[in-house]
Formats: sequence, C-alpha cells, structure tokens
Amino acid sequence: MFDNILSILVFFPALAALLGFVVEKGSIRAYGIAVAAIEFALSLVLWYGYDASVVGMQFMESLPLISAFGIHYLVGIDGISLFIIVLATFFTLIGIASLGEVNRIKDMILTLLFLEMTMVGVFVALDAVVFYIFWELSLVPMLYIIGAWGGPLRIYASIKFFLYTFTGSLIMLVGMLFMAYFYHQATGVWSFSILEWYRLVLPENLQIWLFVAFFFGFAIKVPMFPFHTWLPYAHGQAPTIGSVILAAILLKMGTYAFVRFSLPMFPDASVFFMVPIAVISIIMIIYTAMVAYAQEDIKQVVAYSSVSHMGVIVLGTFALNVEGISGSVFLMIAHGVVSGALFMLVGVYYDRRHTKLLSEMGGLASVMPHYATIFGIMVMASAGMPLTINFVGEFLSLLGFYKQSHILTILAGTAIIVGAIYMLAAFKKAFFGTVTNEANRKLDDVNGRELFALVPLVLVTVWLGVYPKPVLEPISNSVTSIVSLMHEKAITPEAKERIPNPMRQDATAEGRH
Amino acid sequence: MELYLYLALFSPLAGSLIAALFGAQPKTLFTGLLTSSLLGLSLVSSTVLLVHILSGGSAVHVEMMTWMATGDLYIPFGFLVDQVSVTMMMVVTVVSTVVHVYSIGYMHHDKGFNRFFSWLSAFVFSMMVLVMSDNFAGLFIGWEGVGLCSWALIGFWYHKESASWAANEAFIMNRIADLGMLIGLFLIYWNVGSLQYDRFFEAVTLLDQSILVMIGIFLFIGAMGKSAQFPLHTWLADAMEGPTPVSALIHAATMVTAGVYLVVRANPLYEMIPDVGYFIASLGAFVAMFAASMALVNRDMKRIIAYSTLSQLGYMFVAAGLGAYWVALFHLMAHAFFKALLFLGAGNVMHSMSDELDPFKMGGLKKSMKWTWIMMTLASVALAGIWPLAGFFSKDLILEVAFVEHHYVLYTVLLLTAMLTAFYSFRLIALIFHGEERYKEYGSHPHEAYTFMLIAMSPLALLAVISGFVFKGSYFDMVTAVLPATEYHVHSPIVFWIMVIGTQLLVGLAIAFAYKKYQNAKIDKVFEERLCYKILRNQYYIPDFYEEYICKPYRELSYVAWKQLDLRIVDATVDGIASLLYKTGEQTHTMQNGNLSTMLRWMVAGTVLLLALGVAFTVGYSVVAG
Amino acid sequence: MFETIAFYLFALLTVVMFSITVFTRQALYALTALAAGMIFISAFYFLLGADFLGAVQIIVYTGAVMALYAFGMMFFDTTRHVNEHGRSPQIVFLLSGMAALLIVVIFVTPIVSENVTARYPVLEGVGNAQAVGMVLFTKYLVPFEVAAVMLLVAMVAGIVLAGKKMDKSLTLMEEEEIELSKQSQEKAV
Amino acid sequence: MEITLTHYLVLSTLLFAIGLIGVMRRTNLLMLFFATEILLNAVNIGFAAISRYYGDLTGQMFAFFVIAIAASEVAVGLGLLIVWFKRSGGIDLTTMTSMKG
Amino acid sequence: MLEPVNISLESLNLVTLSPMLIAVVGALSILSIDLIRGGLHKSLYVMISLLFLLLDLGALLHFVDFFKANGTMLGFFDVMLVDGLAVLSQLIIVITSMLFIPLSLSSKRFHEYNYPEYYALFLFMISGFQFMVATDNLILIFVGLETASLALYTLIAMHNRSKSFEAAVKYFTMGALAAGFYAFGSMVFYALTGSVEINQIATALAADGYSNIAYVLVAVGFMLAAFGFKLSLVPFHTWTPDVYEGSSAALAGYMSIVPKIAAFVVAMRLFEVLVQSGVIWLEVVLYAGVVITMTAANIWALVQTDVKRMLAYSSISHAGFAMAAILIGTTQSNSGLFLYWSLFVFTNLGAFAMLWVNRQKTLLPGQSSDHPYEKFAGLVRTMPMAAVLMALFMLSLAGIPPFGLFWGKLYMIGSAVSGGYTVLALIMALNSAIAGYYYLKLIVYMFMKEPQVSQKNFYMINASLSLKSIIGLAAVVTIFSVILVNPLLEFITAMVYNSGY
Repeated sequence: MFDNILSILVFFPALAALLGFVVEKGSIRAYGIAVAAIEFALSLVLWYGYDASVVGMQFMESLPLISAFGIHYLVGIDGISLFIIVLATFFTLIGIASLGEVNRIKDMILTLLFLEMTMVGVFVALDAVVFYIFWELSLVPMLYIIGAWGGPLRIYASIKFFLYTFTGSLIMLVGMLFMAYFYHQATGVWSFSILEWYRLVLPENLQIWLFVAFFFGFAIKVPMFPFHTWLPYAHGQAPTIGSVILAAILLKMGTYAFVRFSLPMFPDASVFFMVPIAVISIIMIIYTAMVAYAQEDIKQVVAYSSVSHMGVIVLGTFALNVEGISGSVFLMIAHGVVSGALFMLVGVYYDRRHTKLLSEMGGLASVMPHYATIFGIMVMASAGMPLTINFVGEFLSLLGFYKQSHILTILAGTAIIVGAIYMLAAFKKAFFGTVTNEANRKLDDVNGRELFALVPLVLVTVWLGVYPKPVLEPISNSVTSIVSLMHEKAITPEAKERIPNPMRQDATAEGRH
Repeated sequence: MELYLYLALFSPLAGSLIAALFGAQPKTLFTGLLTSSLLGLSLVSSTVLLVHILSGGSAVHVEMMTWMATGDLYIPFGFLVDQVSVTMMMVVTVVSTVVHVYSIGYMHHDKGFNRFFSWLSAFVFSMMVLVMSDNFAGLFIGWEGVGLCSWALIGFWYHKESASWAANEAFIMNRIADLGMLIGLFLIYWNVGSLQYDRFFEAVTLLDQSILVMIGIFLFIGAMGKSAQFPLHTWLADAMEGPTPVSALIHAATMVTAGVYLVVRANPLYEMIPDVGYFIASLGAFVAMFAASMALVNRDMKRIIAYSTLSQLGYMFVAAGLGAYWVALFHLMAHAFFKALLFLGAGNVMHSMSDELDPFKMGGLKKSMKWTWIMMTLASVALAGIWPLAGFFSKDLILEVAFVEHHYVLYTVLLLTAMLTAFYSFRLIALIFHGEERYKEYGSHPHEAYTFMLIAMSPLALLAVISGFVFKGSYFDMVTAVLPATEYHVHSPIVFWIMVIGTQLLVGLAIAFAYKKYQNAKIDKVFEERLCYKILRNQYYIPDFYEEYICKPYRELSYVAWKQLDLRIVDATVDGIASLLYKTGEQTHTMQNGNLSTMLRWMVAGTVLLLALGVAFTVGYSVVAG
Repeated sequence: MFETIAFYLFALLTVVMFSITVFTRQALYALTALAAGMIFISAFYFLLGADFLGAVQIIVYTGAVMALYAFGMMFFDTTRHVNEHGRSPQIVFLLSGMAALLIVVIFVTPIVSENVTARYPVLEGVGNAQAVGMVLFTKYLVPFEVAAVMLLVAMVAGIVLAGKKMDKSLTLMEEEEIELSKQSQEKAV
Repeated sequence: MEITLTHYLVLSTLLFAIGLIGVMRRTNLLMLFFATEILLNAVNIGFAAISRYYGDLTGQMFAFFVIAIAASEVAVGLGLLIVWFKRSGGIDLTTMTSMKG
Repeated sequence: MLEPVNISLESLNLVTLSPMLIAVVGALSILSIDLIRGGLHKSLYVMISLLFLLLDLGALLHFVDFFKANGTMLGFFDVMLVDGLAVLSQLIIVITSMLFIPLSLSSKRFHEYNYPEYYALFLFMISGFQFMVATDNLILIFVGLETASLALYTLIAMHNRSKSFEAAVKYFTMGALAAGFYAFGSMVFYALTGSVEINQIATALAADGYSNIAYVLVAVGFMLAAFGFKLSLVPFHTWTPDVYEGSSAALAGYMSIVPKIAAFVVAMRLFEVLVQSGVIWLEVVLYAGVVITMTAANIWALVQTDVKRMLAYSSISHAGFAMAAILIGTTQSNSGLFLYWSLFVFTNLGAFAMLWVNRQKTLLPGQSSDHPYEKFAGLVRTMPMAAVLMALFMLSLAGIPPFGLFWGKLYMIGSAVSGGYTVLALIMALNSAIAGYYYLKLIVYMFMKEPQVSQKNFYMINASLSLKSIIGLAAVVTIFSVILVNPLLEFITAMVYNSGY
C-alpha cells in the first residue's frame, strides 16, 4: 500500500481542489475539512509506515520527466522531511477547520488545498527541478491568499513576498543548473537528482560559489537578515490562515533546503561559511528580537519573533553535528507548531475586533481567560520553556553549535533572554492590566471551532516537549547519515575536523547507559 | 520506594492539573482542599523516603523515560532521592503544604482562587523536579519551571501594572542567569559527554582546571539569578507584588534557595575550584550585608522580609562557597521554616490591615493579633539567631565556618550583618505590633486570621523553634553521606564561647536598640533627608540604574532598530532597488514618444553606435595586431 | 578617362538631386529631383556594364514608381509648399554624418581578398541582358518567383488598402450597425 | 585617375547617408518614403559596381531584386498612406502619436 | 554566345519548394474563390487556410523524415536549403499559424476577417516566412522577408481603425529603413566575398582570416540593425509596442512569435558562424544587445498601463532572452531557443487570445486603450475561469514552474551555464524576476481588486467556441508541457545537431 503513497500525498489535495470547483459553496467547508482530514490521515499512515531504523530515503518513486536533460520525477522522504510533511497536512487541516467567516470561502479553501500540494511536494522532492517546481509554485497560492484576503497593504505585501522570494530562487536555479552542469562534466550525463549530486565531490572554490547561489534562494525564504523585510509585511497583511501556513510551513522550506542541499552537497563551503552565517543568525536573533519588542502590532511581534527563531534554526543547522542539525530540524517543527498557534491566536482576537494593535488590547486575561491561557502557553513555548516543544529544538541547536564556537553560542543564547523580553512584554500589554478599552469588555472567549484548532496544538506542544523521542529519533537517524556523508565528502582538513564523524561516535556511545 | 518517589513528585502535578481545569471558573473550595491534600500525600511520601534514607537505605534512583536522545546526547527523565535531595524535598513539601492550607484562608475572597492553587501546586511540582532530578537537564527543567510559576504567581494579580511588571522583571532577569546555566550545561556536555550528575562528578577529576572553572562560573551565574544574588537581585524585592503565601513559599523558602541547592549539588565540582568557591563566598557575604542594609530603612513590610531573605541567601552562599555544603543546606532548611513563618505572619497582618504594607501605618497590633504576634516574634528571634532557636544553630555555624576557615573579613561582615538582621527584624516587629495604634488614623479594623490558618502555620513555628536544636545531629549524619563531612569547630573553647556569647550580646543589643527606637515610631523627616537614607531607600539606585541604562536604552535601541534600521535602511534598500528600476522605467519610457521620426532616429542611432563600436574595435584590433 | 569624368559628373548629379529630394520644401521639387536622381543612377549601371539593370531602373523607377508617387502627391494634395517642422536637426545630421563618416573611413581602404571568385561570371561576348536572364532563370528562379508573389502581395495589398473596402470600418461599428448596412447594401443591389 | 570600386562604395555610402538624413528629417510621410527609395538605390549602385569589379552577376541580381522590392514597397506604402489620409486628412507623421509610452 | 543549359529536373529537388508552394496555392485559391463568388462567410476561408496549412504541415513532416534519413537537402541550384533549422522553424511557423487563424472566428465582427484577402495575404505571409528560413541565400531571404512583411503591414492595417493605420505606417516605415540596412549589409558582404550565400560568405571570410575585419564589422553592424528591427532588439524595438497596440490582439500575438522565429533562424545562420569565429566585437555587441534588450524592455514593461503594450514589451524581453542562444551558440543553446519558442507559442497564444476574447468594440468612458489593467480588475469574481486561465498564462510567461515557459527558461539558462556564460545566466534569471512584477500586476488586478464592471459577459464579449477551444488548448499545453518537453527536446536537439548548429 505504500508504493505510491508519496505521489498520492502530493497530488491528492490538488486533485481534490480541482474537483472542489463543482462543490456547492455552502458545502465547501465540509469538503475542505474532509479532504484535509484524509490527507492528514494519509500522512499519519506515512509516518506509521516509515521505518525509523532505516538510514536513507524511503517510499522512493521515480519517473522520467525530461530524461534528455536528466530531470526525473523523483520523490522520497527521510526522517527530516517526514515530520514537516505531517506538520503541513496537520496545519492545513486545522487551518481549514478553524477558518472563520471569510469572503469567497470556496476560493480560499481550494487555494489552501493547492498550497498543500506544493508544500508536501517541496518536502518529498528528491530531484532539484521537481523541488524547484513546488518551491516556486507554493508562492502562487500564498500570493493569492495574502493579496485577496489581506489587510490594507495586502497588494504591496503580496507582491513583495512573491518577487523577493522569486528573485532569490532564480539565483538558486542558476546554482542548480551549475550543479547539473558539473555533474554532467563529471559523469557525462545530465542529472538533477539530489542523491546523485550528493556523490559529487566538488573543489572548494566551486562549492563556495554554488553555496552562495543556493544561499540566496534559501536565505530569502527563511528569511535571513538582511533579506527578511518581506516577512513582516507578508505576515502583517496576510489573513490569519495565511500567516499560519506561512510561518508554520513555508518558512521551513528555506531551512529544510539548507539541510537537504547546502550541507551535504557543499560540506567544505558550509564550514567556510559557518561563522558568517552564524553571525547573521545572531543578528537575526538579537536584532529582530529587538525589533519585535518595538512593535505596536501584536501580529508583527509574532512575525518578527519568527525571524528570530529562524535564526536559531539556521544556527543549529550550521552546527554541522548531529546534535545541532537534529535540533534545528526539530525546531523547524516546533516553531511551526508554536508560531502557527500564535498566529492563530492573534487571529482569534482579530476576528472579534478587526485590529491587531497592542494599544487596543489590554486586560484581556480577565475577559477571555481561556484565550489568555492558551496564548500564555504558546508564549511560554515560544520563549523556550522546557517541556514545551520549542525548548528541545532550541536546546539542541545551541548545544550543537556550542561545539563550533563558544562565544557565538553565548551571543546566540541571548535568544532565550530577548525572546522572553518581547514575548512577555507583548503578552503583558495584551492580557494584563485592567480592561481600558470598552470594546474589549464584551468579547467572547474562544469558541469551539477555534478550540478545535488550538487544543491539538497545545497538546502537541506539550507532548513533544515532554516526549520528543518519536519525532527526534527518526530525525536524528537521518541527520546522522547526512553528517557522515558530509564528513566523508569534506576535502579540507578544517572541514574534516569541524564535521565530526557520527558513525565513529556511535561506537563509543554504546556504553552510555 | 519508587512508588513513593513518583507519588512525592507527581501528586502536586496532579493537583495542579485538576485545579487548572477549574482555572477560569469562580472559586471552588474543592481545588484548595484537593491540592492541599495531594501535597499532604507528597509530604507523606517524602517523609517515607526520608525515613528510608535515614534508616540507612540506599539512594533511590529511577529512570522514568528518555527525554532527548540524538547523536551522542542522551538525556532521560531520571530522578534521584539521596540525602541532599530528600532534605530539599522535605523542606519543599513541608513549607508548601503549610502554605497551601494557609492559602485556603488567605485567598478566600480572591476571584482567582482556583488558578492560584493550580499554579501553586505546579510550582511545587517544578521545585520537586528541580531537586529530584538526577541530571543537569532535569534540573534545568525544574529551574525554568519554577521560574515560570514564579512569573505567574508574582503576576497573579495581573490587573495591577506593578504586579505584571514585576513578574516580567523576575522572569527576564532569571532568564539572563539561565543563559549562564545553559552554557554551563553545554560545557559539561561537550567535555563529559553526558549531563548525568554521576557521570559528571566522575569526570570532574579528569577535566582541565580551566574548563572546570568555566563550568563553575557559568553554573553559578545560573544560581545567581534564581537566588537573586547581586547584581541580579532587584527582582526579588519587586516580586513581593505577588500574594503573600507565594512570597512565603517561593521567594523565601524554596525557589530562591535553588541556587544554593545547585552549588551544594555540584559540590564535587566546586571542591575542585576553591577560587570560584571563595568568590561565591565573598559575593554571598557582600549580598548579605548589602541586602540587610537595604532592609534597614525600608517601609514596606514584605520588602523588608524579602531583603532579609536575600541577606540570608548570602549567608548560605558563604557557607557553600567555603565548602561547608552541609552547613549551607542546613541553614537553607532552617531559614525556610522561619522565613516562611515570617511571611505568613506578614500575610496575616496584611489581611487584617486590608493589604496595607507600610509598618508605619500599623502599630500596637499585638492586642488584636496575638497569635500572629507570637509567631512572627518567634520567627524573628529565629532569624536573628538567638539561642536555642533554629537560626542560632544554622547561622552561627556559618559564622564559625568563616572563622574556622580563616576568612576573617567574611566573618566580620557576617557578624555585622547578623546585628543588622536583628535590628531590622525587630524594627519590623516593633513597628507592627508595639507602640501606639497608628492604624486607627487610617481607619483599619484589624482582626486575627482564621484559626485554621494559624494552625496551619503552627508546624512552621514549631520547626522554627526546634529544627536547629533537635535536628542538627541527625541531619549532619545523614547528609554527610554525600556531602563533605567537615566539622567546623573553633578549637579554643574560650574563643568559642567569646564568639557565641559575644554574638548573642551584639544581637541582643541590636534588638533592644530596634525596640527603643521604633516602639513609638514617628517618621523621622530629618533622617529621611540624609544621603545615606536616600541611597538605602532607593536600593543604592540600582533599579534606577537598570531602568536608565539598560531598559531604556534597550527600548530606545529597539525602536531605532525597527524604525530607522529595519524600515529606513534594510527595507528601504529593497524597495529602493525596486523603485529604482521602476523609476528608470518611468523616466526612460518617454523615449517611446510615439513619434515616428524619433523611432527612426533611434534605429539610425543604434546602427551608428554599432558602426562606431566596429571602428573602435578595428582600430584597437590593428593596434594590437600591428 | 571618360569613365572617370562620367563617374564624377553623375556622382555629383545624383548627390545633388537626392540632396534636393531630402532637403527641399517643395514636394514637387523633391519628386522631380528623385526621378532625376534615379535616372542618373541608371547611368551608373550603364557605365558599369549592367545594361539590363539600367533599363529596369528607368522603367521601374521613373516609369512605375514615380508615376505612383506623382499620383500619391496629387491625392494627398502635397504639391504645395510642405510645412515640416523637423525637430532637432542637429541629431539628424550628426547621426547621418557619423554613419557616412564611419563607413567611408572603412571603405577608403581597399578590400584585400584573394578569395573572391566570380560564381556567375560576366561572359565576354554575351549581352548583359542575356547573361542576366540566364542567371535569373536558373539560379535565381525561386527568388524570382517569390518576387512575383511579393508583387502580387503588394498588388492585393494596394487594392485592399486603397480601395473601397476600407472605407467603412466594421471594426468600429457595432454589430447592429453592420447588420443594418448589410441590409441596405442588399437592398441597393 | 581610375575609378575603383572604392569610389563607388563611397558614393553609395554618401547616397545612403543622404537617404538616412531624409528618413530622419522628413515628417511628411510621402517624402519620407522618397528617402527610403534613396537608401535602396544607394545600395544598388554598390551592388552594380561590385558586380562589375568582380565580373560576377550576383550583384546585379541583388540589385534587380532590390528594385522589385522597392516597387512593391511603394505600392503598399502608398496604400497605407491613402487609408491613413482618408481617415485623418493628413500625412504628417507628427499627427501620428496616439500610441506612446 | 551562351550555351544552352541542361538541367535535370531531379537535381532541382523540386520537392524542397513544396511547403511554400502549398501556402501560395492556398492563397491563390482563396483569391480565386472570392473572384468566383464573393461574400462568403469567413469560416470558409479559415477552414481553407487551415486545410492548406495542414497540407503544408504534412509536407514538413515529410521533410522531417527525410532529414532524419538523409540529412540536409539542397534544391534549386542550392538556393533552397532544407536543414533541421529550416524544418523546425517552418513547423513552428505553420503550427502557430494554424493556431492563430481560428482566432478570426470571434463572435464580434472585425473588419479584416470579412475579407478573403486577409486570409490570402496571411498565407502569402506564411510562405514568405517559410522561404526566408529555408534558404541561406541573402537574396531569397530578403525577398521572402519582404513578401511576408508587406503582407503583414497590410494585415495590420486591415483592422481598419486609426490606431492600426498608425501602427502599420510606423511598422512599414521602419521596415523600409531596416530593408535599407539589410541591403547595405548584404552589399558589404558581397563586396567582401563575392557571394550572397551565408555558408559561402562564412567560408570566404574564414579563408581570408578576417583580414578585412573593418568591412566585416560594417556588414555585421548593418545586419544586426536589420535583424534587430525584426527581432525587436533595443534600440530597434520602438515599433513593437505601438504595432501591438494598434493591431488586433490575435495578430499581435502572432507577430510576437512567427516573424521572430523566422528572423532568429536567419540570425542563427548568419551570426553564429561569426560568433564562433572569435570576433570578440560581435560577442561583446551581442552580449550587450541581449542584456540591454532583456533588461530595458522589462523596465519599460513595468510602467505600462495597457496589458497589450505590456505584453509587447514582454515579448521584446523574451526575444532578448532567446537571442542569448545565438550569443552562446552551442547546440544546447540553439535547441534551447527552439524549445523556448515552441513553448512560448502556446503561452503567448493563450495570453493574446485571452485579450482577444475580451476585446470590446467601443471603449468604456475613461478608457484610452483596448486592454488597460483596470479592465481586468476583479475578474475572478465575475469570470473565475477566465481569470485563472489568464493568470496561468502570466505565470507561465513569468517562468513559474511547471508551466510551459519555465522549461524553456530552464533549458536556456542551463545552456548559458554550460556555455560558460555565468553572468549572462544570472542576468537572465534576474530579469525573470523583474518581469515577474508586471505579470503579477495583472494577476493582482484580476484577483485582488474590486471589479469595476459587474456585467458578466463583458469580459467574454468576443468569445466564441473556436476561441475558447484555442485558449483551452493553449492552457492544456501550458500546464502539461512537462510531458511535452522531453520528446520535443529530443526532437529539436536531433534536428539542430544534425544541421551542424
């Protein structure tokens, strides 16, 4: 039954969206929920069928697409992509389920289903071109969601989002073509298969150039400082569901791509750029946290907090050891859950008051205690409270990077301080104090539909914070294989040293308890 | 024994979660009773474990499940009940049970009754995790957990701006220290390969001295935050915004002592790095004095007690820093009892005075609040270190330690501090309970607290009286199984007696002075104009300094980062590139002016350009070729 | 010698004539000068031994093209003084001057090439017309036929554009109008 | 002084330049078309001359076809002018600027 | 005296003429039918044209087989040249024509389609382009070019409104100037080599070792100007937006494809030899031309207010993009050009057909051109399908995968990378990003703005079944191009490679 599960997973939502055109408007929500639920169930089946002990790709499917140019429809997953896929289907489900009253709900739901296809597609693709297809295609539904349902600046925001990321990915595309060209030079055949590219050992200077080319694509998507300015606009203007998906899944594409492309293909360049990227990450962490602190709009606080957290993820990725990379992959999921939930929570208030300004809020804790509780849990998760999902990722990321640099980690570690500052400040402004705004006095607490979305997120937040093993273990195994690949491929002695061989450590780790 | 361990650990959690279900609902007495009884269960289980340990049983060590495992890293949820942790467990469960019961009365009228108990029990759970964990990561979980609960409880009355501000301050300041702790953990992991205590302590002897120093420093930074050591001390006084039982439990008895516990726990490490230990001791002594001095003039009852807590924490660090870990732990225990008692008494006073905190607006309360008066006086006597109450045994022991270890400066400082302690404690007692009934001017109607609250306090009162006297011996026997069993005896009996009696005399003098001065206190305007008063009253201007030179610049810098840097530079660059292209288009698309002549001219111009380039190339070519 | 004199004479004449064409304000002068220039050019052809081309030049240009232009002039009523306000003549002269200068600079150097072979050589004793005919109907038969098509296209185009068919624009008429006009046409028929 | 190919080419160029001047200068479309005729004629001289100097007939062929093309262009060009004139009443290109930007 | 010449019919290889002849015969038969009986409905002529084009296509397919078996075929004293490029480009020309001709079956009546001359001229034009690509003789190229161009000018003017006359006149005049440039360039080539056939010119130049480099550069300069006009390279592009705006959308779309592919083939034949020869000047000039064309056209497209004008500038930019193939000059890049253009056919067909579908006869108040952006505001509300399709074509033009043009871009940029033109590859990529803005602008109008006209059929005023089918076809090909690309690429590469390019 698992033979074509990935293809089914990718194309089922799109197909369903096409069929959805004929569904009557009043029933579309049920249809959307049903489709998303099936998709989510499929992804759980995938998880069930995934063999955590196997190193390497699973459920691989291959189909020649443009064989003359070495492009194949090649999909497969490992522990790194598995959970982001589950996360994507999960968020689509709760996103559709919790959708408030919006105009043109049919368009919205169908767009979301298309978006789901592209999201899943990105994470299953093992061919660079297929990856690129989904990568770019994901911009389109998002553009529509921001542009059609967004705030007053929605058009500016959506165009900026689209063009900025588009520009970056085009540079990445050139890098991919170079990679294919080098592969052609080396082997005489064209190939865009990532797994084939892994086998290519490039000289360091080429690695550096290619790394830079890929970096533009990824960094803008992440977004890394100083390419982050599209994000506040996109989030600020997007409707709740748009922000949720954007933060939870789309941003992860960038960091995922670092793990999937940059690290295993350019180990030496990764070492070469480790410090600069770490510095950028630290700027992201501290600087954006400060900017978040200065925000007047709670959604912008969450938006900038995303950037800040993505800094930790990038840092963990460039720890170049199993601990750090596993942590960063885990943090991708964690941040997806937490920031997704936070955006949803902001949306809850926005639905009621149609404002996101902190100055409009205040004292909400007494009016909406459940809302405040859930918000508080997520704020604390975002601030990296142990036993919440975020902490595991942040801890491991920082722990991993500590191996590479003490001082940079200490700087990056300020994430837990600055993160607490802006989050708590915003939380205080919004929820504490007395109700000063009359309009807030009679707000309803979270309703059933919203709880349906939020409670699972809370549960996941705590569950994976307390017991991350079911997720962390497969991630860790896959990361181990990537790191050992990097270690083997590394040319320069520095890279050999910086990237430890996890296989060797495994031998000693046997007797750890 | 594992069952008891789990019971002791998880029954507070169960209580908390159940109470949380009712969190947003109006008061249900049930939650208070339930959490209290579950804590009672925890107390009983802890006692069983204590008995087990006391009766020479081996330490109980369980590994519940894996928490994080990746690469080389393996962190389980492991719990360890040994002599040290069981002491802490007892302290925690006893005080918290008392506080829970007490709170049923204290929070009687509060809207957030259920929420309060939920958080309070959650705190106990976190604290239990903190003390029971068998590894640093678990400790860190508890560490952050108590921080979280402390945040929630300080800011319990969230509608008060000052309360939520204080909560955030406490949280963030603790976070600063936690970063240090986290770095300490990283250091341990990358040098030892594990975060388990036993593995680490085994490896301590093999590690480089410089690394040990680093680890020691970073862990202590963590301890400084929780235990509010200078310069991270300001949050503790502000934390008094929380309900008084919270202050009793968290900010006196348990959480703030976590730092001391950490140092005690990590004693094999600090044994190896006496220099760091000496630094800790010095800082402790400084804080003891420093905090006591601020308590002298304060006019907020709870803050005075908070400063006294701070001061006593300083004492504990002196002991811990000098290697007298068991002494530190002993003082920790004793202090927990009498300080919690003191706070609860203060709570009674506040209750009856409608949350008035200024002792200058009280006076003569001993008539209406007899039992409270008795218990607070007992606690103050214990705090002042008068024989035979608990404080005498624990605190004077620290003085002895300093003396025996030949740290005479520390000794002197501590001795002076002991006097100050006695002074401010009885200043408070005198102001509240003695003298004329000033409260009448403010229209208060004092009344004694509920009887069950007083009964709830009574175990603490008892312990404050007897814990030093009765427990010292058996305690020593027990903890020295895991802690260095150094006995601190002043060898010359004459010196010993001079010291003991001298100290008692000095303290007695201080008490007498306090009574004399404040029994019929008027606010001394002249005194308040003095510089030294102002400095002390304003806490050495440290909060102002933080506000002015850290918070404000951070705020302003954030604003600049957003408005100037992010919007004006980073974003403007992006938009600038886009608008440059667009403007170029706008400027140049007029070359398409629709006039055919212009179009033809462009064509000719293009051709001419090509020709010119051709000629130029030819010339260049012939130059190169020729 | 004769050739030289003739060359310079006709070169001068053509340049002058064409200059008049380009610079005069009188459309009639321009047309006349153009025609004259064309005829002078045919002189070059004769001079160069391309008799057939010369004849064609005279027939096609001075015969057909000029007639067409003359007709056009009358049609457009441009026989009078033409008011042209050309903008920035400097650019015009600069560009043309540059173009001429650049090419002339290059052209004054003779071509050095040993590889030029006459593929369709001018045969001694064969009349130019004959020779041209020979090449035209062998090698250049296809272009010739295509040229015929081209002339046909031009003819059709001319008829379509200049004829009645363009008088009424269906593009600009609403559907109802078209129907109406159709009906009235049918009635008229 | 013998007349060489260069002479003809230079003449051709000069005439071409004159044509260019006309093309760029004229705003009366009919007279602009005159200038395009000059361009083609200028080229033809060159072709004929090269043909002569190489003793090769291809040049003459080219010139022949250029003449045919020029003639066709005149027909179409005049046709266009006529419809334009009928519609707008003038053949000045300065009136022809409804599309720009 | 001249000796009689004996030429065997076989050596003439008459078959090489067959495709063009079919088109010409088609045109003539349309004219004859009109002579016999006028006033027949346009659908008849459309079908006749399609039939003849089908025959034309059949002949071309025959060539494909022949070429695969025997390689390049010469005919008529080597004037006719049937190689891979010729066949490929003719295929594109004929297929594109077949796709565009049915667009005249719009529901509203427009002037040109009611006259059979339109279809006759259309077929003549096709034959002209076919001649142009199926030879390397500069004379035949010239004649073919002029045949096609003159027909095209007329077709534009036949739309019969003042803007179309203006467009035709502008196009014509500039075309005449370009013809002058072409003739002059040919003359210089002739002067240099004594030949007007491209391969002989190349051989002669190579044999000389480019000793008359200055002459070569003059010739190339003029040729570049002439083809720059046809290919609308900056600054010879100025006619493009005006002509597109003036003509009907259907014809504008056609113009954006067919004349250009014809010109590309000639340019490929003419310039690639020279680029390969190592004349750096040409490389530099072409490089600059390509970059400026791509970028400048994009920048101007940004500020357009009319969709058709925007598409005009965009097609200039695309032409610049494709021109890069000639600069790179590898088999991969040449194949890339054909691939790009084949995919461009369908996308542009769709885009222009969409414009054509919503062309109304009388402009709304305040509307200054046929297809201002505002007209499309909120299209998704009134006509979701139309909006989605239009968006699809815009995305394809922008190069969003997996839609048609992306594969072309991918392959082209890939060929730039393999050809060692890294910077060029980057510029090409970044230009796609700039272009994204104006394509997006239309999407923004369609999907994110409030509709201005509530009338539902307003946007489909000109639609008819055949138009819809054509759009559907274009959409299907654009979406599922990924399946198409591999066979197409293999076919093209084989054709191009075997022609020696």
